[in-house]
Amino acid sequence: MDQFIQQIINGISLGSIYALIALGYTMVYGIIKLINFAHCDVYMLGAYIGYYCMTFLHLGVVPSLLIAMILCTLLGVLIEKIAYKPLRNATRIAVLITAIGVSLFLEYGTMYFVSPQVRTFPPHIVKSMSAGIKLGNINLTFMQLMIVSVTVLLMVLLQLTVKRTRIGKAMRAVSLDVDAAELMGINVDTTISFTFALGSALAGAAGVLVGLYYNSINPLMGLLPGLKAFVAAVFGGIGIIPGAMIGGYFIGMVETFVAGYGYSMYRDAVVFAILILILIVKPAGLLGRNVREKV
Amino acid sequence: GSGSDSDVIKIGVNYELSGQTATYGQSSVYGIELAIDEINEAGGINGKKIKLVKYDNESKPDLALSLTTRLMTQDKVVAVLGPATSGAFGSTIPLAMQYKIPVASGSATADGLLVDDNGNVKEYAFRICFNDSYQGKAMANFAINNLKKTKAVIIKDNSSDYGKGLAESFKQTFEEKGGTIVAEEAYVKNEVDFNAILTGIKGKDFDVIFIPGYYNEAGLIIKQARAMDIDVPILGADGFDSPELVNLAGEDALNDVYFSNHYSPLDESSVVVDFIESFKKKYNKEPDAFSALGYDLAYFVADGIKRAESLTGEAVKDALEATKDFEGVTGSFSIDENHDPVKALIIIELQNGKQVSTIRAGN
Amino acid sequence: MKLLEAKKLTKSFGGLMAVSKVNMVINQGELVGLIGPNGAGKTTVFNLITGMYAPTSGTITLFDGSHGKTIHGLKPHKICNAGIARTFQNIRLFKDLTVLDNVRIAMHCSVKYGLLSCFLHLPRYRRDEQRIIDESIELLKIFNLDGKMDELARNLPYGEQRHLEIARALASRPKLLLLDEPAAGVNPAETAQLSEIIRKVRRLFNLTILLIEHDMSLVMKICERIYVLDFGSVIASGTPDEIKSNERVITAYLGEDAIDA
Amino acid sequence: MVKQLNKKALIKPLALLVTFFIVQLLIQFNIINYYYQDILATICINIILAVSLNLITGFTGQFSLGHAGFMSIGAYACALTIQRVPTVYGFIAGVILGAMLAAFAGLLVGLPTLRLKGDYLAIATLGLSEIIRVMFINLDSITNGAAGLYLQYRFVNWFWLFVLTVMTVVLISNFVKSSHGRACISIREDEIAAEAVGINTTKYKVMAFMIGSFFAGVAGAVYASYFYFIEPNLFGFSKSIDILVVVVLGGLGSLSGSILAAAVLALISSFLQSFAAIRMVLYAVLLILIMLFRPGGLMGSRELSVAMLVELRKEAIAWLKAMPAKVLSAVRSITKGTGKHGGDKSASKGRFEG
Amino acid sequence: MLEIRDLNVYFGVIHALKGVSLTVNDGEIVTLIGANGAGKTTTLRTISGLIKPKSGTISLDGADITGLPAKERVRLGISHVPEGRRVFPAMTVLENLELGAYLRRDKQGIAKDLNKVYEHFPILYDRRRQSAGTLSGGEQQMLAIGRAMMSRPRILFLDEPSMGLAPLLVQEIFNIIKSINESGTTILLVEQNASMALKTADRAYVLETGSIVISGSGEELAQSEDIKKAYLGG
Ligand SMILES: Nc1ncnc2c1ncn2[C@@H]1O[C@H](COP(=O)(O)OP(=O)(O)OP(=O)(O)O)[C@@H](O)[C@H]1O
Ligand SMILES: Nc1ncnc2c1ncn2[C@@H]1O[C@H](COP(=O)(O)OP(=O)(O)OP(=O)(O)O)[C@@H](O)[C@H]1O
Ligand SMILES: [Mg+2]
Ligand SMILES: [Mg+2]
Repeated sequence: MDQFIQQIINGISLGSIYALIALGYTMVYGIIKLINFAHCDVYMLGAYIGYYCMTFLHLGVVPSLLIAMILCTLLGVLIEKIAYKPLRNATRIAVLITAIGVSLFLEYGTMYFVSPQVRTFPPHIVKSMSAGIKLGNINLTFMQLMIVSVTVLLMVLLQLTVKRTRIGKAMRAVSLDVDAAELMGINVDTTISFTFALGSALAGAAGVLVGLYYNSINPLMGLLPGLKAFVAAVFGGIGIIPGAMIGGYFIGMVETFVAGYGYSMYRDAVVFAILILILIVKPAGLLGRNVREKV
Repeated sequence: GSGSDSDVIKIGVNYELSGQTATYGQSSVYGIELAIDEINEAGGINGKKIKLVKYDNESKPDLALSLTTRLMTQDKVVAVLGPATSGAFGSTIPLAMQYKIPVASGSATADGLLVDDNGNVKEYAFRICFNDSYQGKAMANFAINNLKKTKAVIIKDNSSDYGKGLAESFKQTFEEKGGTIVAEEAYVKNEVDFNAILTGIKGKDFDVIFIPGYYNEAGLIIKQARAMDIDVPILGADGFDSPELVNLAGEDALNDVYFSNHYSPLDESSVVVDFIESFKKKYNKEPDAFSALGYDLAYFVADGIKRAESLTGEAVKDALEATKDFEGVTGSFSIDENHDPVKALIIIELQNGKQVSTIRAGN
Repeated sequence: MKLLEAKKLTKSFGGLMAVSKVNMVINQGELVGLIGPNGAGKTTVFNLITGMYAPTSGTITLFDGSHGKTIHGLKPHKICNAGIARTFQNIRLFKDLTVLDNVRIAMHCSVKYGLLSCFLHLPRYRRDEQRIIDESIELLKIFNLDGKMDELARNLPYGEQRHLEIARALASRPKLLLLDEPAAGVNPAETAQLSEIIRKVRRLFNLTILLIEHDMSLVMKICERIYVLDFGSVIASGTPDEIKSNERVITAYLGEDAIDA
Repeated sequence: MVKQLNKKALIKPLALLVTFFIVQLLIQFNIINYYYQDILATICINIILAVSLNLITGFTGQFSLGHAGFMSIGAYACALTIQRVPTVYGFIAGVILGAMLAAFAGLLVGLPTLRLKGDYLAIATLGLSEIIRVMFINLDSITNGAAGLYLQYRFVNWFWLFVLTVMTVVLISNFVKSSHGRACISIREDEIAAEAVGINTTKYKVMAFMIGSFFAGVAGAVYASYFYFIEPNLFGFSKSIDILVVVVLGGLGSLSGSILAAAVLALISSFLQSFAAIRMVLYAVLLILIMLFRPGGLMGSRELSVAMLVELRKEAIAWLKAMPAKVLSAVRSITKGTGKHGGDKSASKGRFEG
Repeated sequence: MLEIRDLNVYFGVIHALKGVSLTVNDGEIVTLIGANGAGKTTTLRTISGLIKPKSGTISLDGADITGLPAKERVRLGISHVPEGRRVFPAMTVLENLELGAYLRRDKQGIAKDLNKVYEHFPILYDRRRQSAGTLSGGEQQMLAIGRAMMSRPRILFLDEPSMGLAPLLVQEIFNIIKSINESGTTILLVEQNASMALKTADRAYVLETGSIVISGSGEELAQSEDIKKAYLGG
């Protein structure tokens, strides 16, 4: 029983990480239908920014987190302006390839400057963050609690932003029809930039948190969770904010239970197999509605 | 081909500078470049400077192969160093045989890499690292004989041949000697969360963990295991050798950790001390096993070239084959008939993140 | 002779009854109109007949001589191959393909060569392809589109796009053609031209036609019989003259002064 | 008339034959040296991969992120066959077996997943190729797991590269020019309309997947035999992405585009080797620039033809003339942030979309 | 109020508008008729800023707005019911209407206008929670007009508002157009249904392959034999 509860805790904290990244994917996808491959690299850069703040500027966790979020926001907007905006009228797949280009650029640009070696955070910070509670055999760290609560909080905030606020309404309008949105007086460019800013800020925060949690960052650290998070976003119904979260938790849970009960070698295969089975039943993801276009 | 006309000697460097295994490639190249600088500063080989021709194979074996062709046929190098991983290195060996130019790796550990299906040695391929079964066997023996442990859990790097090879030989020896493998778990490179696996094995009855893999992940596994109060001894191989291990795992977690290695920084021999010092000076950080092996690899090949009768691939091969008692950072070794190094293996014990003792081990 | 019969055809979306218990018969060779207010369920009837939706209940039968085959719930391509083709209320051409390709694609079901001929371009392939091109051009000639064979469909003026869509529908050699508002967005002069074309293809291909249209000048002129839908149900059917004077139709749909057209 | 036709029909085979012998000669005289031969092999394999993926993604419009998975089936089947029968016949049998198995996998994948659309399909294909990869890692006794398989002999030479590449291109090009190919294209253009004009969209999607996978299997087989070594991790997500990049860069729906892009990318990659440290950064920048300036890919959806070359020349001259202004306006649009590039923004939108 | 001078628009090599000039005075209903492909839609899209003209000027109340982006023109009181309706398909009817009032902040005024829209088109009230994409063609047309009304425009562009509407509603639509106009909104109307359009409009322009060929009062043109032949179907 203890073991079971512990695995649930493991699954939730792993799932939160996927969810946190998936939220950013889903936001950007929601508005311009782009799988923003560079998202997971913004996440990686967030982690590095946090690392440098703590290691060389000797800043605390919170200021580092804020700085990382701000810089990532700028970076996200910059990426959108330089690489995606000129392609507003191009096919989706063309933008996708550009996104892959941006992703490679960030990965290898970073690798050039900081080398591919892993980095670790200053020990005193890591130590202070890894304190936790022990209930018999069950471990729960503050970091885990923090990541879960940050994820849920951000999900709720984002959902409220999109559903309730003016800018959220504008985001949805832009995602459906750019021209018509403009005719409503919506500033399309600002709206898209805002979405990127939001998504990138999330990625930045996730980078620092996850980097600290595991205490290991490297220039390719975004690849694996990025892929999983992307899968999570699609699984939940891409473009749907609660979907990203549910998808993230789902994948985290499945991975944890498959690995925890002796099938770690088949973990990814099982995750994908379940995913495909579910997609066959629900072709637009868990929360997506499969509306057949009206003709 | 040869580069004997000019006053430089060209050596090819074909490493993973980008892609999944870029860490290994870059670390190796640090060591290589340090060694070559030293050699050139000391006047080169027989008055000729060494020039490295360096390419990035992106961690792709097919690219490694075509770059080897390029190095051998276009750049006319006398020998090629690398790649770091067995797969990529193995794919370049047929070319070495074809063009009669030696290839050498410091870290391609897969068993049987240097012999063909009929058991004949592939003449133009060399390595200066242990093969997997050597280390796997040593650690299994160590667990049973020295630590007196009989129930092991293996957590292996399932994305590398290194992890697979070590796990296999460890398992075989361990079981032969009467131990049992309680569970065999797997992870892939760059993974960071091992809580699920560890929680899963926690309920089992075992008294030692073997982690065939590299420090990137091993460090985190150790950290997460200790945080979960799994305090059985943890064993590993030379993949653990990096100053990063202690940073990743944290000092508190690194207790009862043992891993096989080529050398120990505790070693007071001047080769080791000088190497660490000049490495730190040049790169401002501590070397890891790949760097040390890269450093030795460059010296090993340079030494062969120096002794070779001419600057042809064939002569260099002959000279390398004849290497005896080469004094390197990673120990002194001779090349055996299978082109593997014959060198001693030591087992390093970590307590509180420090290396406290080294144990010489043979098989 | 019956060609198509719908019995108690019903389709609901959630709580909304878009089509409810519609009975409808279309005879061989007829030109039947389907009219009704916006949202009455006309397009939905088309979607049910062509397999875009499966009916909630009710049946649709397609007759071949005296032999009837139920077709509701079949996939659209099966229904098309059974002899029913349609156009769409919102034009759905293959916009980035040429005019000729649009028609050639629809000739697909008459292709006789197999995969081997297609991979190796055997003589049989060549013969059949030539036939397809010839027939397509013939068809385009009827619509005066043969001169624009190599234009991309998206570059055609709107009226011609409507024409091309009809041509494409005809390419699958249907027995029954369903036209969904072919005159929408077309000016009166061109509408007149359109009614000529509809008559002509009907004669040439021995077609039966079911037509949705809000332009009464077209409907009343060319339809032989008309069904009127309102809120998903048939509220009237009969000849144009009967419909024109039907009180219920006038209040629900036509309005007092629209009949002079 | 008949004679003329025959003449025209003869030009292509003749050109191919001449190409073959010229390259053969160049190889014989070592003008195309060993290194260039390796690049040639890479190009040929990439052409087969790109052309076959183009059929699925470019022509049929099905977004697949799992092409490497099908490739790996071909590679393993061929490698295992060659290990048992190390002769050229073994190789031929391996290619055929690999291709068939890959096509069969394509069928298995296709049937259940093709009702998925767009990115959902992409994820499903990605997942399947990952499942295949994990299987290869864990089927240790057959595949030797993560350590991979080594081959001692290479049976692929210029002859085989040429034959298999040309075969792939010709067969797929013939396919897309047939009624079946047009059916696939119509699915890409408008699935609903395609159904409505009588096309069994499911059947053609599965067919495209099977044919595409078949040739991916061929590519895998050639790969295994040329490069001596295969391991499961070669055929991961990033390989699928690499193939997709070739296809999009060449132009979705343009076979000659795929061929061109495969060659261009290989040459760029080999050229960039001189900048080992920053080559990937440069590569990324180039990729972005190409997409920014030619969002439709090098060829758009057109095919290379003589007429086009003439046009291209004109276009190139005009383009070069317009270049300074274009760069300027691009820079300006980035810095100033006006989203418009003249003309109608919704050019690609339908007239009545409501 | 609105003055267009010598507008030229190109799509690649196609010269779609060849020096179009027209004026709309305050409070007028002006209609623009012409054959398919004449350039009517292009004219409207250019004025509302969705297309950039190659040359020519557009001025509103004497101020040049040629270079202004579309969203700014909305601020100045231009509202456009585009061809093809362009409702936001995945949003509900109500959300679509609310978006029409995106730039407004007066909650009460918005609520009042919403009621007005529902009065004009009761069916929209019934469907207010349905997603706009599943509305019938005619319902979408009503929604598009309603949405434009929600911005309380000073000048409203309507691109073929009667298209796809039932005859009863066609009459109704023109009545609604009149009543919108009477409540103070200037209207520029593009129509295929020339007879109704000319009946409703104060003034009319006829566009032929990108150029204005005739202009005059609505009645005048409705009487003209040429117009009858070409656009009124007989
Ligand atoms: N897929 C769907 N989901 C929900 N409601 C739908 C769907 N399709 C149609 N409806 C509703 O069904 C009713 C009938 O729609 P339909 O398109 O058949 O009308 P119509 O008679 O063709 O009208 P119009 O003349 O305006 O085109 C409408 O109220 C519409 O909102
Ligand atoms: N995005 C575009 N790209 C290329 N050509 C276009 C584009 N939009 C319109 N055209 C062309 O410009 C001309 C004018 O088109 P426009 O849509 O303005 O005509 P219209 O008068 O509104 O016709 P309709 O009555 O069919 O709506 C047509 O020849 C059309 O083909
Ligand atoms: Mg309808
Ligand atoms: Mg128009």
